[in-house]
Amino acid sequence: MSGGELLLTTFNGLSFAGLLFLVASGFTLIFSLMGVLNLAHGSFYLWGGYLGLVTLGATGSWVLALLAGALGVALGGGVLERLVFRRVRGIELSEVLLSVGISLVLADLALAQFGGDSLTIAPPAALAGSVELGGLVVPRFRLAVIVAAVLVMIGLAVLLRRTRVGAIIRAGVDDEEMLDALGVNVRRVAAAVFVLGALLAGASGVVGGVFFGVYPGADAEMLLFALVVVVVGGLGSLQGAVVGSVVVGLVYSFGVALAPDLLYFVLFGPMLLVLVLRPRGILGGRL
Amino acid sequence: MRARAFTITLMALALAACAPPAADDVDVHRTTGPLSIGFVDSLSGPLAGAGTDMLQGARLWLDENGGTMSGRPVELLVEDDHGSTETGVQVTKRLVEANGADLVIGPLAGNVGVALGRYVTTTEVPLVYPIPTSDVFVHENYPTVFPVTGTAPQFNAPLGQWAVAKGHRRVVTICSDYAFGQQVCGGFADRFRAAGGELISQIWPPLGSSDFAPFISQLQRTPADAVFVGLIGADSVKFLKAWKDFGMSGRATLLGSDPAFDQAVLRGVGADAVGLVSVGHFAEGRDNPLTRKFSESFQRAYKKLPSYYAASGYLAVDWTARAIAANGGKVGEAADFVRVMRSIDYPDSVFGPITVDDRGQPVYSVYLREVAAGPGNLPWNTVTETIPDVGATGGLSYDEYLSRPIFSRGYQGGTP
Amino acid sequence: MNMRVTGLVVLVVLAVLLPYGVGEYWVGIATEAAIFAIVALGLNVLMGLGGLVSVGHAGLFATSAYATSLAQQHLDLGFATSGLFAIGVTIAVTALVAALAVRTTGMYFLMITLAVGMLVWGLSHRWSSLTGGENGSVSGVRPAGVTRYYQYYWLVLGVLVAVAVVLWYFQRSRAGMRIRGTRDSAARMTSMGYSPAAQRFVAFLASGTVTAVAGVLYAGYYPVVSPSTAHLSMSILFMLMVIAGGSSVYLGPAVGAIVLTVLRAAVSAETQRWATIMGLILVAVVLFAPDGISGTLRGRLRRRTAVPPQPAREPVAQGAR
Amino acid sequence: MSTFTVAGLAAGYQGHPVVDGIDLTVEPGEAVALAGRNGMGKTTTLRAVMGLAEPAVSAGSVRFGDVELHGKAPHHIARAGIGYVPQGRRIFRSLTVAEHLAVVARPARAGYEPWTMDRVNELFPRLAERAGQFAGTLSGGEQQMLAIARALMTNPLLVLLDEPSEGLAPQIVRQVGDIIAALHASGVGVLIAEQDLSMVRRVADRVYFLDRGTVAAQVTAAELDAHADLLERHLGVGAGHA
Repeated sequence: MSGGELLLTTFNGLSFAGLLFLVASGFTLIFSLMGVLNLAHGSFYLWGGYLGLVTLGATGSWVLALLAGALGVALGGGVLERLVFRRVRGIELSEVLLSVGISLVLADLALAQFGGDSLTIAPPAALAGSVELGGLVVPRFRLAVIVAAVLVMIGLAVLLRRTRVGAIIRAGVDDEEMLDALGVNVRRVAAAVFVLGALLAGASGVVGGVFFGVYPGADAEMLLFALVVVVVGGLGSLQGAVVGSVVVGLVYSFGVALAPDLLYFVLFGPMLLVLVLRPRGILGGRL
Repeated sequence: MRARAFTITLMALALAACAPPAADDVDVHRTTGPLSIGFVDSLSGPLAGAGTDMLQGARLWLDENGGTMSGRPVELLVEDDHGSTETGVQVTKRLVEANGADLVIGPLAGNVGVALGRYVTTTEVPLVYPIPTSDVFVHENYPTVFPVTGTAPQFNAPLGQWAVAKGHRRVVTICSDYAFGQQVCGGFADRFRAAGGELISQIWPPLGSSDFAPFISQLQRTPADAVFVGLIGADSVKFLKAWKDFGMSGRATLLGSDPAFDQAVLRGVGADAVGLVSVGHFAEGRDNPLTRKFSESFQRAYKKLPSYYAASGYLAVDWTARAIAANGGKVGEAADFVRVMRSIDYPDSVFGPITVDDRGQPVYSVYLREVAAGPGNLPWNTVTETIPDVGATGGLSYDEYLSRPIFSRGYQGGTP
Repeated sequence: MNMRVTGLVVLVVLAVLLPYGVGEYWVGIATEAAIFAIVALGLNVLMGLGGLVSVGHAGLFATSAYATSLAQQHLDLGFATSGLFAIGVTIAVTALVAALAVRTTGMYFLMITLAVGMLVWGLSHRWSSLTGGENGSVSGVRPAGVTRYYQYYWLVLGVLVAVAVVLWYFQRSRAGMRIRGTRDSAARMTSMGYSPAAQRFVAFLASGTVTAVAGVLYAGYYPVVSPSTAHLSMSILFMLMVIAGGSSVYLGPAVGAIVLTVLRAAVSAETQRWATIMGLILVAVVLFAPDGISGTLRGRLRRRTAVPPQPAREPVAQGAR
Repeated sequence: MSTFTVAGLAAGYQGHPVVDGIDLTVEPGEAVALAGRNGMGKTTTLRAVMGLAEPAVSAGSVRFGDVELHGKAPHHIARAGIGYVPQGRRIFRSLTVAEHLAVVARPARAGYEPWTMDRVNELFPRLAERAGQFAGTLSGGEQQMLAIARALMTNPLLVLLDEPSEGLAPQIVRQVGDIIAALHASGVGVLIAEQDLSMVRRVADRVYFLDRGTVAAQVTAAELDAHADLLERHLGVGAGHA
């Protein structure tokens, strides 16, 4: 592998990591507070992409598309939380099973509605095309995704570390029951976190739609990546999601270049190892 | 009590074994009443876009012909295989065993095709295979399967010779790593090397890869003058996007296989697609009355231009209808029916002229295509060059061809 | 007890007579339902008895089916020997997975099984020189004398009955009791001197073995074994069979398997929205009938005959907490 | 504040009853101790009062004046004016001391001097010094103070304390006792579950003795010394040691 190829492969890995972080951060937030894998997260991502696509087609505005994807999915997530998930709150297995059921329905409805073609979302005009960085041609949009991921990471860190809401979320992760007994409506906090997670999934769906396109199956693909990210990085930890995204992004990028046949081993092997050796992940446990 | 229960069960079993259940017979020799035609297709899963086109092509033929063949109303029993082998076999079993289908048209996905080919040979029902098949079908030559549009390598072989003739001597291939992609690639690679070209490397992304950027980075410093693209559907869209995003346009020529720059892909790419060069046995922008009429009526009916999947669905139904007419308005015995299908030639069709060779493999004209702005400024494939009479073997004799292995990742042509 | 045995015998006899009543297609569906019923019973050793949820059982199922097919092609083995070979291979794989997974419970156990399932799927998909990749691996070999569809159905039915009987005694055996005890309170088992991990290992192994048997039968039933056999959606389908049928009733998972297989056959003939229907069933079961079909029916029956209801318990959910 | 009444409370874990038929009252501003050995149902009683998921309450009522609290969610009960200091402190390890107080702060109640950051800091100077520190790094005594301070920030009318002396050095126990006494003096009601006699003496106006899930006896603090038998039986101390 030449120097240029090495750099480019690294850049690819990092930009993929950016998208992965956007998806996985919402996933890990929900896990951290509820102790539940929301396996419908991939479908949220997919619907974010489709909503963004439709809005872009109708209005031509990328900002509106992003908002539609993020807010539309957040709204849908809120409704699902209120009508479905809340009924089994605290029974972890039931929550996971519900999320599986919902993901099946959402994916199938997306197929019925939007068909099977792979549709792409055009990037905003300012981010179309590519730039040359030290002899390396890289797409502007991929660069922007890295920047966006860093911004979202900082935003989430500030929210969690510096605000009262963030402190409430962390307290809920530490000891949900105690928080409840001190007069904080934990259900509402959980609902808010669920909506926030959905919002991130929806927004990342629009971004991912530019990256890879929107197509049936993107939901399961992204869900699996998010799962590997949070398991490798550490379940329920924001730093874990950062570390996990970068690791998985790079492993994927180099894995595809060097050993495409072993891709699944390269991805799921580490996940299995981490689960067995350090079930809470490399940086598990803390938000 | 338990002993008695056991005895009863044994007796029932013994009784059952003595008198096997009777098979239900379907009368395939009827010449009146509705024809029931099974249609197995991928309407969900990664190939759903193409599958929808194929079904719409078939529906268009039926709409144009009043929903009848030889005066008999056609009941089209549509089944979705989700691109999965299991489901494909399941639904075909239902069509054949429960619904009493007279014949089955399908499937789309290559993996389903191999399984269905094996399954139908155990039944009395012919299989009309609309999409280029696996090479397996040439080697095994099932007597009750008719491959309407030839094989996967067949239409890519001419591009190998053409590339060398146009001065593209050093080529990298990037093809989907599953049977169909491997065979598409094999057809090209075999003839390309036979013509003196040098295959620098071969890249094999899995079907349904998420991110094509890593593959692009492998291409970025390649000394190749051209890249052969054997990707399908969504993958091809993603590849073209990454190709453009990484500023690859102009660095090497892209040479598309027949599925790579098909209409099902162009719809997802849009105006950027103009100028793409590929090979194929169908071109929706071909200047020919039959094709023009087909493209127009398809666009009128479905608000999009037809892909070769759509054309294949259309032709498969048309060919079936002609065979039924030639067979006295019935399907009859499966092997007989396939023999009738093999006896039909098309002086012209939406694809162009078609004949059938001695082994029952169809022979097509192959087009070198270039994407141009079509009706409503939508991109479509136009014909720049026509190569007539392309058969399944890439110009080899059947003796030689059949002595070689089936194209796979491990065998990409040449003397094994 | 006698009433129940008589009822079951009548059911089995009716099942044996099925090919005289319906055509080849529905006998095929019944064959498939019986194979899935075996898987569901096996999976329930983990889920119901062990309180451990696996979403990777399709990986074990596919391992067995592939091993059967590959043994037939490459080692030239017949149906029985290739079946035994496949069961051996699958037990070995199960033991490896179990050794990794049994230290955990709940969500972590679920994720390990998920990862294993995905690995098997990835291998079947990508290791195409061995598995044939997307094309699948040729199968469909049946034992001599059992080649007709109804004969094969009887064979599968016989195996189902045998598995059901064996597992019935297994769950009431000491090993079964210890697994149940570990599910209810791992701490109590530890204090009694039993290793909870060892009990879970036994449960996983028993479950894997039964799943392997079903995998062999599946390879005989389908002409091709393909990667979709190992896919996550297959694992989800298996899990749904168990919980929809009801994991707290012994034959509940088998009922779930039969109902869902027949439903899938019936529904997919009418509409393409089977995935939606499956998802809605899952949601409905979790929300409204957490005991599954048979558990809920039994609850109704009990109430009607005025026997005091059993203390409420969520059989599946327990293990995941 | 109104009278706090528990009547006929029965509760237990997974079908095993732990307490059955608890009756007790706490008058406004009163400090009441729930004394008894381990396993007699003290913690179960307090948890049941708070409406926590386990134990499951099978019967009885918990009233604050006219308001029935039984069956309400824990945060409703807390908001009705009941502060909770659980057994084992259960501080939030990933929150700083200051965040602890901010997270649970509730508005003041009419007629009571509000608990603010400043007032709490005044009562707990040690915590004020450690405001920016993560709670997990505090000593046991500091964590206990934090647990109490946290409960005060909800502006409770009645504070439930579950064995605040547990695991602390005698000197620290005395400090905690002083603080609880100060709370009591400021007009907050106290219901403390305790098996440390010195703490009970220091804090309580009245004592209920809990034995195998029921109230076995109740005495006023003044009468304590006259009941050496009760102390012996329920707290395991001879009157002589006290």
